Amino acid sequence: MKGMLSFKHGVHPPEHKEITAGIASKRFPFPSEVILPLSQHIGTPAKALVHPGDHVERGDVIAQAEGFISSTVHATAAGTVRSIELWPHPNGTMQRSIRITVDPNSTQMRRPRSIPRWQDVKDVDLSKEIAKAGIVGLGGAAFPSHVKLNPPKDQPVELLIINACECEPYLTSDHRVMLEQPDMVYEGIRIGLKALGITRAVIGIEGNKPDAIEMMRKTKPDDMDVEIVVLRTKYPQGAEKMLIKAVMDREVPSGALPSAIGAMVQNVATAANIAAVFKTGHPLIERIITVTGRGIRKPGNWRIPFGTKLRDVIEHCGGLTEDAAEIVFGGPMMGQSQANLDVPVLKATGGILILTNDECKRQDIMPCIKCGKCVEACPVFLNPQLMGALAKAERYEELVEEAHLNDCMLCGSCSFVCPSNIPLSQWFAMSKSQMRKLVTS
Amino acid sequence: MTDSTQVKITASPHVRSAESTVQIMWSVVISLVPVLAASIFFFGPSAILVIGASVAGCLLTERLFGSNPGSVADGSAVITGLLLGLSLPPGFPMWMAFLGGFFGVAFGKLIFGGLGQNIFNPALVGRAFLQAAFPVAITTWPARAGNWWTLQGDNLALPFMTPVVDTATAATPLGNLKFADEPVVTPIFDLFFGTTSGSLGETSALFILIGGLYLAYRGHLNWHIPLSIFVSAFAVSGIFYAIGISQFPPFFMLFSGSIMFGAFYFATDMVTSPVTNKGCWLYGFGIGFLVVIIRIWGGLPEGVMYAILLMNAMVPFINRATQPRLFGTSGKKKKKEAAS
Amino acid sequence: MNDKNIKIDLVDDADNNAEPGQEVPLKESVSTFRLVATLAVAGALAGLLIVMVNLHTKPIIDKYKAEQLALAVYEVIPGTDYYRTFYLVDSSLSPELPEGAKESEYKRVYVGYDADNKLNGVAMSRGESGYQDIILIIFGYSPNTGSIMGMKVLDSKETPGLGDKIFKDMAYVGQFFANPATPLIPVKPGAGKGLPGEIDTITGATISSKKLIEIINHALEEWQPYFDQGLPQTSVNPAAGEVTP
Amino acid sequence: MSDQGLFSIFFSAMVVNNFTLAMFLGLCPFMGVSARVETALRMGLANIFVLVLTSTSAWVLNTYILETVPYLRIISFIIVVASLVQIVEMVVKKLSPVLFRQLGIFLPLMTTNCAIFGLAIFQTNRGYGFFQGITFAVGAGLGLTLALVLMASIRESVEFSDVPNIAKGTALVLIIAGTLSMAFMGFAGLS
Amino acid sequence: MRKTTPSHDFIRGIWNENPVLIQMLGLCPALAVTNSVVNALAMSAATFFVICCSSVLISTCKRFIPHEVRISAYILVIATFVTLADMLLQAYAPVQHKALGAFIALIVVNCMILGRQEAFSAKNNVFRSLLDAVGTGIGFTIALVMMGGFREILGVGAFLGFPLFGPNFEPWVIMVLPAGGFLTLGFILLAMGYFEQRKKTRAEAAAEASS
Ligand SMILES: Cc1cc2nc3c(=O)[nH]c(=O)nc-3n(C[C@H](O)[C@H](O)[C@H](O)COP(=O)(O)O)c2cc1C
Ligand SMILES: Cc1cc2nc3c(=O)[nH]c(=O)nc-3n(C[C@H](O)[C@H](O)[C@H](O)COP(=O)(O)O)c2cc1C
Ligand SMILES: Cc1cc2nc3c(=O)[nH]c(=O)nc-3n(C[C@H](O)[C@H](O)[C@H](O)COP(=O)(O)O)c2cc1C
Ligand SMILES: Cc1cc2nc3c(=O)[nH]c(=O)nc-3n(C[C@H](O)[C@H](O)[C@H](O)CO)c2cc1C
Ligand code: SF4
Ligand code: SF4
Ligand code: SF4
Ligand code: SF4
Ligand code: FES
Repeated sequence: MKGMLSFKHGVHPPEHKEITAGIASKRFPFPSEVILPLSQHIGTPAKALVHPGDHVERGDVIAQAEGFISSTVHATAAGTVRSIELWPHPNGTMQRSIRITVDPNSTQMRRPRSIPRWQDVKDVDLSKEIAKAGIVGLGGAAFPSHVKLNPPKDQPVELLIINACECEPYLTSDHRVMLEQPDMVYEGIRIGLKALGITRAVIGIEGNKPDAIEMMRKTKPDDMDVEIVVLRTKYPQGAEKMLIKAVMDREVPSGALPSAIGAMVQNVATAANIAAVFKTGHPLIERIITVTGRGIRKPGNWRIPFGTKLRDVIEHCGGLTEDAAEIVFGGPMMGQSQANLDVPVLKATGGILILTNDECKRQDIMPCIKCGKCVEACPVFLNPQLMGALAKAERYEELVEEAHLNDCMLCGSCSFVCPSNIPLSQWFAMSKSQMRKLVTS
Repeated sequence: MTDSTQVKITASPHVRSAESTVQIMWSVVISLVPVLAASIFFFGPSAILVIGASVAGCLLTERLFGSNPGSVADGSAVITGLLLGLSLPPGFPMWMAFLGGFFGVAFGKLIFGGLGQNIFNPALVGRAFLQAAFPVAITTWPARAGNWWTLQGDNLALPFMTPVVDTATAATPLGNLKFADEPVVTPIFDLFFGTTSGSLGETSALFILIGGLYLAYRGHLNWHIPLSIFVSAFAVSGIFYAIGISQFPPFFMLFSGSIMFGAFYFATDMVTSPVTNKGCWLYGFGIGFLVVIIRIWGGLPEGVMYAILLMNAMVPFINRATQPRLFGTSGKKKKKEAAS
Repeated sequence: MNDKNIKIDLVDDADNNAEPGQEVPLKESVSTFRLVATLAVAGALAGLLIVMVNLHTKPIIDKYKAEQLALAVYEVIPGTDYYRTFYLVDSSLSPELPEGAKESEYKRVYVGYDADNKLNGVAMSRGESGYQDIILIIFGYSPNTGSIMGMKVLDSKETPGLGDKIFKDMAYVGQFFANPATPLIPVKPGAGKGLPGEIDTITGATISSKKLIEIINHALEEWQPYFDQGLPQTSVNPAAGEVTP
Repeated sequence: MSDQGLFSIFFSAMVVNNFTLAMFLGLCPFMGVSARVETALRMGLANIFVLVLTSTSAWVLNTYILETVPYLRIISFIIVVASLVQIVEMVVKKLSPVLFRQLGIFLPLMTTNCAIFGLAIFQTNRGYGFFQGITFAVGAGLGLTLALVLMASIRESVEFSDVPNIAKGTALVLIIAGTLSMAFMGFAGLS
Repeated sequence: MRKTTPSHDFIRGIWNENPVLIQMLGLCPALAVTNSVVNALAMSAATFFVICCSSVLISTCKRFIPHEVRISAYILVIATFVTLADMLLQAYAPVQHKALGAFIALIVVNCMILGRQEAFSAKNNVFRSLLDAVGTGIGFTIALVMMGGFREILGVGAFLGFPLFGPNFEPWVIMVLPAGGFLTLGFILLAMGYFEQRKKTRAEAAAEASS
């Protein structure tokens, strides 16, 4: 493990990837209803194009992107629009969502669609095609990919970094993408390189996925300038800045974007899905999602249509065990707990994690004993101990000015190591929203 | 579980490391077992009486004056009591040990708001109080005489009364070198196994090392601190010894007195040491340096307690000065850019 | 508080805000002359008052000081009938000061004579830092026998209950009156080898008690050369400059 | 009259007999100006400056003028301290308005600071010469600054603590000062 | 605007606005010389003398002192009386004078005294200024004797030099050391805080019960 590329600090949570890593992905049956929020991405919500009663086919555009940083929404199954209403969203709010009653008799074939060969599209127009397909980053943030593939002219990108770290414990969806669709990944990289007008790419994979590394090496096309870099297994290796540090040995300046040092990071599943768009004409309507944890009876990797309700997923995976305690969308480190079984699975949902009481046992919050473990954990070299004290004292201004709250990426490493169980990253998230409120008011 | 009302909702991260503060504290107590056993082996029932009294003082104070009635169970007051007791001479009156425990916990810890919030090491605050209040009793080192079960001094002196039993005294290795008419350097072997006189817990470097290394292995103490203390004490005393202005050989400096004990157990108290590793280096170097200065030129034979307390006082300042360098910056304050 | 008749308003004018010592802008209305004059008059009156009281107290204070010194000298050189002050002038001891010299600038010893005008002993004072701060002592020495005749601590801030034993512990102080030979040798109580200059230190105040012994040794190192030049064995002129109790 | 070495005077004034923690001089600023490290540091530096000036002036005054009228010492020293502070204030204002703004409030406050006045009295009582006096002033000033800055940084960090209500404020500061004073006893006998 | 009566002038300084315990003025002498009751009394007496004389003189002469130089004038007046106190103590109580050392001279810079002149004597008549000075002086004395008593009893086992607990009492040396000064005042403030708190909670409980 030593000697492998990585970044400083970080943590080593138990991985638990063995639960699902070996399970090949299978198509998830179409549910009786899909719920498609107009906002499944970072940016402006899309504008609904359909009305209740409209019939839609699988892959139809049902909501149009609004503005540049926004993303188009497609029907993920054929059926009838039942309503457009406020519906629980995985982020805990109510969001305007299109409710489609799935046609049980439909074959769910895609409507034939004319997609140009990507090789024939001009570099600058590639991102438009990608935007049309509603592609957003599948690495967790769901940032519209066409925006990233259109870097500002004054900060040209020189290196495309494919993020195949999947550093969150439990999750294995990216792992399965590499094992099952390596050529799609390479195809996606080619498209990305063409869109960016560059030639060089790097794939960063954590050392705990030897079979994926092997597969990517085996299938690597000879004519491509792409390097496979094996990285140390450490959380949050997959965070953009950490990955860039490990691969390029450069730090993205505080407050700047990766393009400031000529890099662009894309998730491996995002790349594969971009390729799929051109290959199949299929917009982004489903993805591989890991359903895992000791609290679900039949864990596995599934290609689930977006909009499928959590309730349906659980039911299909054998239901919850007796001691299941917490349901999380995403990984255990950054994922969000879900209170409502009706929330739909979305583009950003990389995994559904059902933890048992043993796995997520809460202990009492003790006073901070200044052990410094959080400082030794923070990958962006903040001082969570001080930030925690400032947050508790509600001294937000100092938190931003002196303690650099804005550089915190809420990775949770500090909370993970804190022996006193202080919910540091939670406090930082709250402080951030408090600051936003202060700024807007 | 099928009903959504039973689901837990918590903020991320949803998993936590296995380490907990309470468990760390009790590990420290466990790691002290060899030292406790050694002190009882060397000093007999007196050790039990003195340590018992100081633990009782600490626990009672924590229970009576602590803001949180459950705080006794977190183990930190037990550590304070054990360490205070182990830092006292064998013949020390129990009432004084009890008083030290009270003072340390009340004015070294609870007045700041309890666990984690104190500036000074509570055990050392208690000891410094005792040293200043009863300087004679706390510097009386009984000669080891009689049987294992005879008391080493007037442990049972009545509260507020002077210890009256006249004990034959024996100088400590440090006293032997500093104040004796003919200075003697005690052999390292004796210092290592603890056959000398001194405070209950400090005499045997061997047992302290066992406990300290166990803690370092478990990750419950920051090894930067003891290491930097040893390096700086060794280097500073080595220089003075080499140029002939000190009579303390550097190895003697490391193994005599309470520097081992202090470096592994007192200086490493997380609450009262710096948060960053860089800060811990500075802190350790400061302690090592001050110990050497006080031992060579000060009025007292030993300076570990004062060195640690003085550096405890510096910790808030060190913490200010050793903030980690923010990722993606050169380390200079980003504030300046923001201001301009 | 309900005494309505004598209620007075405390005027809260702007000047109240001025900090003590803060410069207050000069107002046009008061002339600088008046300011200076007021202060000058006040100063003059103050000076006058002080001088008057000083005239009254100075003799008392001086007398007290002289008495204290004399008492100390007689205490540390037992058997002294009167003493004379010798100053260190140009590397030798002399009872006279050069013309116009300032008395305070010369180092001195007090030479005591017995009733037969014979040299009895010399008292000298010296201060060095002890455990807390400077320890100032006076002690008597017999140049003829080379032994210490007595010792008194004049000033010390040593720890009460510990270091203050150097003047409260009579067993310790008594040793200096038992004519120990010089240089003095500090030893741990009971650890002495029976040498003539041994002084037992005080347990718990080893540092102060040892320091005090060192002060005496240092003083003798400094003065012995001048004593070796010879001190008048008899008082040349008993009547002049003598001080008697 | 005193032949204490400069080194010994310096260390004694700075740590062994620290003005604030062992001699109780200048407690006003210690209590009042020790809430923020920056302010404490500035107050400390201003103090060193004025202490050195006071030491020099007091020495000159004492050696050449007060020789014959020692009983006017108190009154002359206080006048010297008061006018010195005023003069420093005016000079600093002229020469460096920036520094003046930074020191502004602290300068006038120093008139009633007993550390300054005490220095003059102590150096006279101990019979220090010119260089001894300056060493004494620098040592005392550094000691004062050390105590101030330590106290300020401790108070800043204690702001995060849940100090019990009855101890909030001065009581806690005094207990901390007492503990600091105990810690400084480690330097006793250092010579 | 505050309105006060002579009795109030007198009482105020003794407890409610005690210069040491409440206003934290004159701390240096309060801490430095209170290692015994005798020293505390001697210091109080000297301070008492200075504050009373200064108050009387300043309130008498306040009409003649131009506003611009009043602080200098006050300092001059205070310094004069301090010098007198110094000389008188030295002449008539040399032992105490030695024990108090330089702290007699330091009465000059005791902000409590200057503060009373500026805040009170400069604006009130002689009688009331004297009352105020006496009250403040008594308050100062109470605070010093409290501290001196506490420190002497624990630190020496005696009060005013009379042993209280017999020969076997183990004195707490720390109480007569500088650290003990800080701690003692800290303890006293803690105790005052405690009673204050209790009074408050009782008052609240009473208010609740009545409502
Ligand atoms: C703490 C943290 C950990 C992350 N870990 C990963 C990861 O393991 N894999 C990944 O693809 N993205 C990860 N991300 C997201 C990346 O920073 C980045 O957004 C993503 O790789 C960009 O690709 P995308 O736009 O295709 O999603 C992480 C982000 C954070 C803040
Ligand atoms: C206004 C804006 C502009 C962005 N421009 C770029 C870009 O030019 N290049 C890029 O790689 N990422 C760009 N991003 C995306 C972020 O770098 C990052 O990928 C995204 O916030 C998610 O990262 P995460 O998953 O690590 O949190 C941009 C984001 C925002 C909000
Ligand atoms: C608060 C305190 C005050 C002390 N004061 C003195 C003192 O005034 N004089 C002194 O010689 N030693 C003093 N000491 C030092 C020790 O009591 C003692 O001198 C030292 O341990 C060596 O003496 P011993 O060998 O007789 O035990 C003091 C120690 C402390 C903790
Ligand atoms: C490695 C380690 C060392 C400790 N050392 C001390 C100590 O020297 N004194 C003490 O009172 N408590 C010690 N504690 C316990 C605890 O941190 C202490 O009571 C806190 O200072 C109270 O807030 C220690 C704890 C740990 C984990
Ligand atoms: S989304 Fe989570 S698991 Fe997936 S790559 Fe990012 S951090 Fe790792
Ligand atoms: S959550 Fe923020 S502060 Fe905590 S480790 Fe991650 S980046 Fe650092
Ligand atoms: S890890 Fe927790 S207890 Fe340790 S310093 Fe950070 S916040 Fe405090
Ligand atoms: S002037 Fe001196 S005595 Fe008065 S409070 Fe200020 S610092 Fe203390
Ligand atoms: S602040 Fe009170 S004297 Fe400086």
